[in-house]
Amino acid sequence: MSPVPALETLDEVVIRFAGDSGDGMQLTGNQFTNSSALAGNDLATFPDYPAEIRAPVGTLFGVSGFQVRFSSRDIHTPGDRPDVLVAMNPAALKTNVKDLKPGGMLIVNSGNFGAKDLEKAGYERNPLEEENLEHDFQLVEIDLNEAVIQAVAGLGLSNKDALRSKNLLALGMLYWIYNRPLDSTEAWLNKKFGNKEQILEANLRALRAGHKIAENGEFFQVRYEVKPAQLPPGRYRNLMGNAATAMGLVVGAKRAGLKLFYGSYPITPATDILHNLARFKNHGVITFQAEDEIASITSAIGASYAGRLGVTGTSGPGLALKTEALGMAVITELPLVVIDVQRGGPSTGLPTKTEQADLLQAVFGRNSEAPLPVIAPCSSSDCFWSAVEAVRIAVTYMTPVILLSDGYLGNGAEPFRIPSVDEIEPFEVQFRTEAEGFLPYARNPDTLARPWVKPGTPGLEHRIGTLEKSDGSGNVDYDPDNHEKMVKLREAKVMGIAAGYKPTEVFGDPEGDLVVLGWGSTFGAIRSAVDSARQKGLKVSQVHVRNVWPLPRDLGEVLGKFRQVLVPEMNRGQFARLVRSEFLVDARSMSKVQGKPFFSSEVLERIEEILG
Amino acid sequence: MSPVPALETLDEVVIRFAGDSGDGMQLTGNQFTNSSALAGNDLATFPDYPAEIRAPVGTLFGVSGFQVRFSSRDIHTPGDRPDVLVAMNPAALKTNVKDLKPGGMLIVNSGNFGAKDLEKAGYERNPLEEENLEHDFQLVEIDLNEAVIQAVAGLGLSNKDALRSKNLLALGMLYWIYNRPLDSTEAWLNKKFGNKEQILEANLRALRAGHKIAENGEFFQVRYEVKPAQLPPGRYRNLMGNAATAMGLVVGAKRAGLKLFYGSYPITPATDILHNLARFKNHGVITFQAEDEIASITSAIGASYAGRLGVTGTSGPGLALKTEALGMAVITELPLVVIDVQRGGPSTGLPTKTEQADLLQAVFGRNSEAPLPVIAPCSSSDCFWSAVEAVRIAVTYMTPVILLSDGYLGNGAEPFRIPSVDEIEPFEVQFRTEAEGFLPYARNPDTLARPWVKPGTPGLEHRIGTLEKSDGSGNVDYDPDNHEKMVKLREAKVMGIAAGYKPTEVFGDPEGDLVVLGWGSTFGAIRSAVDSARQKGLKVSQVHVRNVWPLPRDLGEVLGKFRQVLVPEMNRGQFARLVRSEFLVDARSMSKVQGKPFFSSEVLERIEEILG
Amino acid sequence: MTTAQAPVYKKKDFESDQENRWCPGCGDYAILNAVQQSFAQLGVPKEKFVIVSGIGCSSRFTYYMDTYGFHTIHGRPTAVASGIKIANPELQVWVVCGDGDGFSIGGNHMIHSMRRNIDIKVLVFNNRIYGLTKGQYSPTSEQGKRTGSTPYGSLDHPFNPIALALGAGSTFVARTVDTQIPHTRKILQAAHEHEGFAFVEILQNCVIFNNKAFEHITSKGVRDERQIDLRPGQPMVFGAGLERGLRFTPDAIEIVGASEADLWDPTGASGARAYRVCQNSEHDELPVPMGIFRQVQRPILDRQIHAQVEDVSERLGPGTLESLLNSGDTWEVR
Amino acid sequence: MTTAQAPVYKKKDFESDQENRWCPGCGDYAILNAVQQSFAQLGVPKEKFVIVSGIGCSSRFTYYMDTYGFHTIHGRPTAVASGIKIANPELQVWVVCGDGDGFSIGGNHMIHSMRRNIDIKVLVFNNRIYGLTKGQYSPTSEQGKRTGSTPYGSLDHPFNPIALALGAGSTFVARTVDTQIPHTRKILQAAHEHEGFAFVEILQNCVIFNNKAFEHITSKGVRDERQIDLRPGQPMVFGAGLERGLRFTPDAIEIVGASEADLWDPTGASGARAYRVCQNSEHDELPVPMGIFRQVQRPILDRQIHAQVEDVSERLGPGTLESLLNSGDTWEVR
Ligand SMILES: Cc1ncc(C[n+]2csc(CCOP(=O)(O)OP(=O)(O)O)c2C)c(N)n1
Ligand SMILES: Cc1ncc(C[n+]2csc(CCOP(=O)(O)OP(=O)(O)O)c2C)c(N)n1
Ligand code: SF4
Ligand code: SF4
Ligand SMILES: [Mg+2]
Ligand SMILES: [Mg+2]
Repeated sequence: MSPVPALETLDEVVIRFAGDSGDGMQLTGNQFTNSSALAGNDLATFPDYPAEIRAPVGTLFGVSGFQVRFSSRDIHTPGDRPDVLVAMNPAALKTNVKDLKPGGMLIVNSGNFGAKDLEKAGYERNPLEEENLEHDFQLVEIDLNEAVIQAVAGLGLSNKDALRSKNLLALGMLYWIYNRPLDSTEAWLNKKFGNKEQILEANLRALRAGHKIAENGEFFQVRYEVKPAQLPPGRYRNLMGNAATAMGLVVGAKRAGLKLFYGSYPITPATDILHNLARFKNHGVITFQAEDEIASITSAIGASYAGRLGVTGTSGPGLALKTEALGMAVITELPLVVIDVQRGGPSTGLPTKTEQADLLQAVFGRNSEAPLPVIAPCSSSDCFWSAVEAVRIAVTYMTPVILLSDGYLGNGAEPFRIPSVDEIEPFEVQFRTEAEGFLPYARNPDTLARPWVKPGTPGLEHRIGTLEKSDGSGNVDYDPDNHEKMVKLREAKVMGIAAGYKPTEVFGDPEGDLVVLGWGSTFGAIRSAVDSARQKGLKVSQVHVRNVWPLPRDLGEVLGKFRQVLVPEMNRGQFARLVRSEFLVDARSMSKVQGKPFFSSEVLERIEEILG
Repeated sequence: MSPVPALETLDEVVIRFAGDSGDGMQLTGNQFTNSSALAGNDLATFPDYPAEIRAPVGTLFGVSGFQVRFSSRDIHTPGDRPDVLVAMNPAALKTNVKDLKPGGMLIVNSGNFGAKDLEKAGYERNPLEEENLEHDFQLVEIDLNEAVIQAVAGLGLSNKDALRSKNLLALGMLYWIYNRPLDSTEAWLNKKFGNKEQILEANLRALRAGHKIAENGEFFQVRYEVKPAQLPPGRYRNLMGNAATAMGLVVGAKRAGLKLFYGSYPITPATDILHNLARFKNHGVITFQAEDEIASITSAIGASYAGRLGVTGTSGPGLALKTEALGMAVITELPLVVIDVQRGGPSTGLPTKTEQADLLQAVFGRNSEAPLPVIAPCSSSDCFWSAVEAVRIAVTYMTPVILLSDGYLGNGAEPFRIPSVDEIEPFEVQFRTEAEGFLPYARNPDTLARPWVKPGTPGLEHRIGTLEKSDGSGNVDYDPDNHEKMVKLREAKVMGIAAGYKPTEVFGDPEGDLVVLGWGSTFGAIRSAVDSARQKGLKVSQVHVRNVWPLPRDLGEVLGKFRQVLVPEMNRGQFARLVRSEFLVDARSMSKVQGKPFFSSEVLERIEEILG
Repeated sequence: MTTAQAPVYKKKDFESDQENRWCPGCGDYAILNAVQQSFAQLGVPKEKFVIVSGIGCSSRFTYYMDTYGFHTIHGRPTAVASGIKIANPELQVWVVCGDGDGFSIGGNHMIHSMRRNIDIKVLVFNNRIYGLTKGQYSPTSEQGKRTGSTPYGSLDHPFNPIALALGAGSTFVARTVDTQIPHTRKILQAAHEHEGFAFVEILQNCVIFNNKAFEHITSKGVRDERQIDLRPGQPMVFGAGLERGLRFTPDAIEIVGASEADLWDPTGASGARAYRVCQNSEHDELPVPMGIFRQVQRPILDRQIHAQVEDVSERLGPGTLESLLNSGDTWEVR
Repeated sequence: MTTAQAPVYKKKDFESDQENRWCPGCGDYAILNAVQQSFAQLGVPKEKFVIVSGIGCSSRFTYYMDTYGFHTIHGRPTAVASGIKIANPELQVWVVCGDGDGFSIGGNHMIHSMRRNIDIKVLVFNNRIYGLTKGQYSPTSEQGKRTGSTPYGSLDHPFNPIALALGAGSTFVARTVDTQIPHTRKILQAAHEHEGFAFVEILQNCVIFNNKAFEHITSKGVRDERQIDLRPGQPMVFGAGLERGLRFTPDAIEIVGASEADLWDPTGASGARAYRVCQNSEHDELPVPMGIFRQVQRPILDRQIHAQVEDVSERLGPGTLESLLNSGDTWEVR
């Protein structure tokens, strides 16, 4: 055994695990993330997997990646480029090495670099031998296959089965390098494979063997430490965006005094919300996997009509299918939350990639005038708070609400400070039960909401429907003036929601040369970029909008204090268009439509370009 | 018999027929329109019928109306207020009399003013006796019931059956008053009831009796004449907007060298297009009444893929259902024409009323970035030319196109000058048949269109689909840079269509105090209003946009020459929003959402208000 | 049939104050009548009823019933109703829709609610035409029909709604006729009593666009000969004096004397006989079956959903806000 | 079976150059194999084939066939295929989709193309799971299934796809198994030869999310006892040595010796026997039927549409641009 290695302290590290779809990279990344979380780091993750379930072994399109950034400071993105790349095969190396920081650590499983593996990845020569990897990076070649087979020898596993544990071996190594205990992963393995002793034992051995191999000093000479971050005090958990959304919905429903009905049809990357909610049965949650998106939303509308909180979730193509029914929720003025976890398009597009291009569909994509509010969370943990807010608005204003998440937020994770119950204001729903003076379309003077009545309430029998309704009575009414009045009332109700917003906050000075305006998941990249630019002395600030429709009323004025407005979006300028039309502000679009989030460096460069 | 009455010449007359849904008002109006057309008048019609098929007799909501304006001058709207109102019952009187011009002629069927009729219309007293109708209008009370029963006496018809012909009696009277021959209606009756002799005879007798009654001078002392209009020379026919659209589609297909496939699902007010096209089988037209809107559009896309011209038509709720499939047409870059005959909303809304509120749905209502061109006809006969244009753009650019008509255009009629075949430029499609060098997503450098290949062509077997495609080959491709490139290519192709537009025309001076900007069916009301305002010396001009997306490139500049921009629309400012966001021009919305078209007087008032 | 506590209603308790807008003579009036009469007799508090309809003439039904009602969008009433019933199984959820609404655009929701056996009752007013859009052929229209959209005659083969319902696994399948009000009431009662999904096809005359479409089997003169009422547990007999009957042979159905008629059993495991008898043509010699084709028990989805929620809650303990927020691995930052 | 002019192909003529992206061991590979082999034998010029698929693992099929192909959107392939076939009946249009694509979101288009009898061939790869979205239960999943969306077990009753197809009026209904390639080829051949709509359910193993779902009826050891191949005009026999058979009784099906077995006739007017036999449970004693349940002739919609166009054109004379523009009442302005 070699001498105890040095323990260097780092501010932060970005690791990317990359391997075959079957190599368990998502699991490995998640385990590493969890132990980093338990170690008190701030962190952010970015899983990136192919549309194929398990593409043929070794192919380029079958590569699955997971990036995690952990830090002793407050961070907002999973990092632009990794410091460490773990490449389990040539395909993973080929598709990922270009992102690795110069001089970064490159750990490759040399056991998978046979002629056939190389061919599948389209390498004519073995890059480990031929290319200057060693020169550009800290190259560490380890035959993980051999190592894992040795580690589990004696358990009676076939080689094929033994190789399944090689990801845990890699994980064990990284735990050693970054000075992490094995116990959280060991506990997890025990829970997961408790009744499959052989597999459990193999995995545990592989994990420990990795740790040992790293420790023995042949491959690694330095250990690193990333100190806990100074997060606001409290109890934390690591939370993926989709899980946060699911939790926020249930919490929102509880705060409204309602039970949740979730009607959904599976679709990437929104399905996890359904999976999460399906486990919450003991919270009174009902999940209904419908035959399609239309039945998902219409059953949810039915549930709301019956007095539950109807929610439906999907991604872009599904939202397109729900638009007709959204109009029904608008005209019947029933509460409803619709979640769209956006993905790459158009059409089926890039199902597993992220994008923000459903914004205008969300705001305008319905026949006729059918206004509704749209909320976009800005981080994985903000998915929780935005979901609560969406529920609050839906029940307070008796309106459908669209929650615009995206694949990057939904699949990414970060530490979530668990709020105490009191931190979440209750907004208990009062169902109408009083028959005296009841009018189905009478309005609350503050919110313009109509009363919500549970069918089954004696004496309040009434009919609602999708033909234009008479103001007050809600009866069918074709009168021209009534129609115009109702159109304006529905609009006034929705636009009135903006009256309740807090004043728009500016990060940085309230005036200057440039404001970078964002919405949704670009928050982190913009914040980091603006932060860096300000440290360089540039007069740039950030404004981030969570309530993307109706727009904050003071937004035009806030933006007007800056000479220029830049709007980075993962689409072709949709939010910029909204802001331009609403405030006649010359908001300029910075567009990226690559199925990938912005790097903060890209935003920073653009800021410098504009102000340089 | 009284002395031959005077024959006064008028510039124009607006007549409104109003009665029960079962009274045949649409038929009566159409007959009057046709004879006016044959007499060479310019004309415009506005049918207005209830959502009920045949509501109980005598009810207010069962009233059906038909307004026709015929003129010796060039006109653009069916007129704001009628000069003549024919009211077949108290309900028709009640719902329509407020629109009648002061001093106008009010013809009522006094035979239907019994106590029960009055009650159904909610009259407490008989308005013919109690109110000052006689003072405000030229009131003509005739018991049409009695008259028709007398007229058909001896034919062996029951009274109930006899009464069915009373609308023809009224028509006969009006023919006399406006000096029209009976022959076109007689010919039509002969054709329609050729094999039902008794009914034919009853109708003919009623028509002639009406003429006679008017002639005998008891009720009418004056006859009027409206001279033929100075229309551009040529052969004309009277054409409803929906019929014009249907014809335009077939003509467009023929000019492209294609056969038409129309996939549709019935929906008011678009169904007539299906009915029209279903009759054109001898033009090779196939109509397919699908199970829903989704099957309508997807079958049409299939037909286009197979080498026909796929077209689908619907109204707003149906367009909402087609949005997901529209994305498929965008990414597979197949030609397709989608017609939306807009109606009142949101949701089921006011199915038989008109509106222009699907504009933003048409332009933006799809998941992700899925750009496509949108064309809006400006009059019933322009539906023809816009349909031809939609077909041309679809096949030239290999793109879906949305044609945004509306209920007002679709149901309205006006004289249509029949073009000679040469006036319609051919744009013959060249299917790709050459295997050498074939790439499914190679692009025509001028249009950026990809090649169109008919399955069945030997040697060109290839696959297309809705996952992101590789530039050139069209294979599935998840590469980030390719994705961005394709997104931009699709956008460039669609935005490039604007390069082919003619320069934007201004009606009036090219600069001034105000420009009234319109699109779609508001054309006529705006034209009349601007014309009047200009005659009053106001510095106002009109710009009307037919290609509403992509917007004309010179539009910003053209609008910039005016101090103010006003945009009248039958929605809450959707086109104004587009123009604002695109050109940062302070376009102000003039909104009317009553399920009814603008009166030109309303637009004129607003112009005067702004400039006054 | 009302017990001491069950409310006693009159038909007019179920009449709303909305003016009826159907065409004079429309078959929908008779059905409305039958439903109002039946509901008054079911012993259910009226606030428990929810009528859910789609879009079409028939779907205006909702407005004329003084119960809770939801006039939804075209083709989706069974899906909306599924959400309502799952959200609150205490409600008595009845769907009313047309043949276009239920079988054309809404066909998928229809067959899925059948297979799921959600405890809703679905009345399809089959007039074999699209009424509200002014007369186009529907998926139940006979081939060759001339309509606005098929001026030269329709070419599509129609659905047999009974066969489709059987194929989709509906646990209750019945048919009746608008004007045969006592029969309709009997069927409505049976649908109500059935625990689970109930499908009732009601042949309905559209006087305007498809007048007398069913005359050949429903008019007074031919009705007794051309219809047979399938009554559970009763012999399959028909005719003015019920003097004739049907008997299944291995490969066909034959007409026999009443005494030789088979007993009708809609509860058999396979449903093959119901499938066989619903294929009787309207234009052959065999009478067209009305009544109850199928009536079987299967677990009811809405009940099962709630049972599962209760079961899980019992096992895991009822969830609280705290337990939800704090689930999973957590750590403390001070 | 190729004639002098018919093209002669090898399997590899139908293999595209696209790398296959299914999971190793997926049942889809075997089906691809069988289809490529079959197509090579059908005597159809390969440019006439169009494969239309929806979205799902199975729907990737399109990319692997060197024919024309259209990978559409989820649930709509039968509707797209209908448009293609009506637009050009010369094409051989084959739909490939999953149980989710075909029966969940796409159920309505499926049943409507069945009733219309459009001449397309529809292969549903039924793995009783949503593969591509990583394992949720589907409308064909057995009750009680634990999946991502049903951690406590699913509650929905599944469709019986064969019964549904019969109820919807499909003129050809068959079932086969991914790994039973010769049987699959036989069924594909029959589907091709059938004039009209053909529905083929293919039981398919998803190794990742629903591995061995059909083992109890398809594994080598039990296959002979648990399956019976319905062969038109042949006795209904099964067993390793075809030593046993099935016979219909008035109310049931019984197992008899091979010699007493009924002959299988999928062409009968009512389809009641097919309906009866498809109800055999996978968990009872009776064998599960494979093969051809139904095969009947009915007018074919795409052909009829073209015949009507021709017929009308003949009667009215072919329409020209001039005749179109000048139809109706016209007048001259000078
Ligand atoms: C999405 C959508 N598509 C089409 C329509 C138009 N529409 C209204 S009712 C109807 C069909 C009516 O037929 P049916 O369901 O048989 O009812 P009926 O009027 O005959 O009672 C149609 C096509 C609509 N309202 N919404
Ligand atoms: C409109 C829409 N909704 C949902 C999806 C997501 N989705 C893709 S495939 C699929 C189901 C896959 O199951 P199946 O059809 O059985 O095919 P398999 O993958 O099992 O072969 C779903 C729900 C989608 N692509 N589009
Ligand atoms: S159109 Fe037909 S179905 Fe509709 S209300 Fe009139 S008669 Fe009844
Ligand atoms: S997930 Fe299942 S169905 Fe999909 S490719 Fe893999 S094994 Fe096949
Ligand atoms: Mg109908
Ligand atoms: Mg499947």
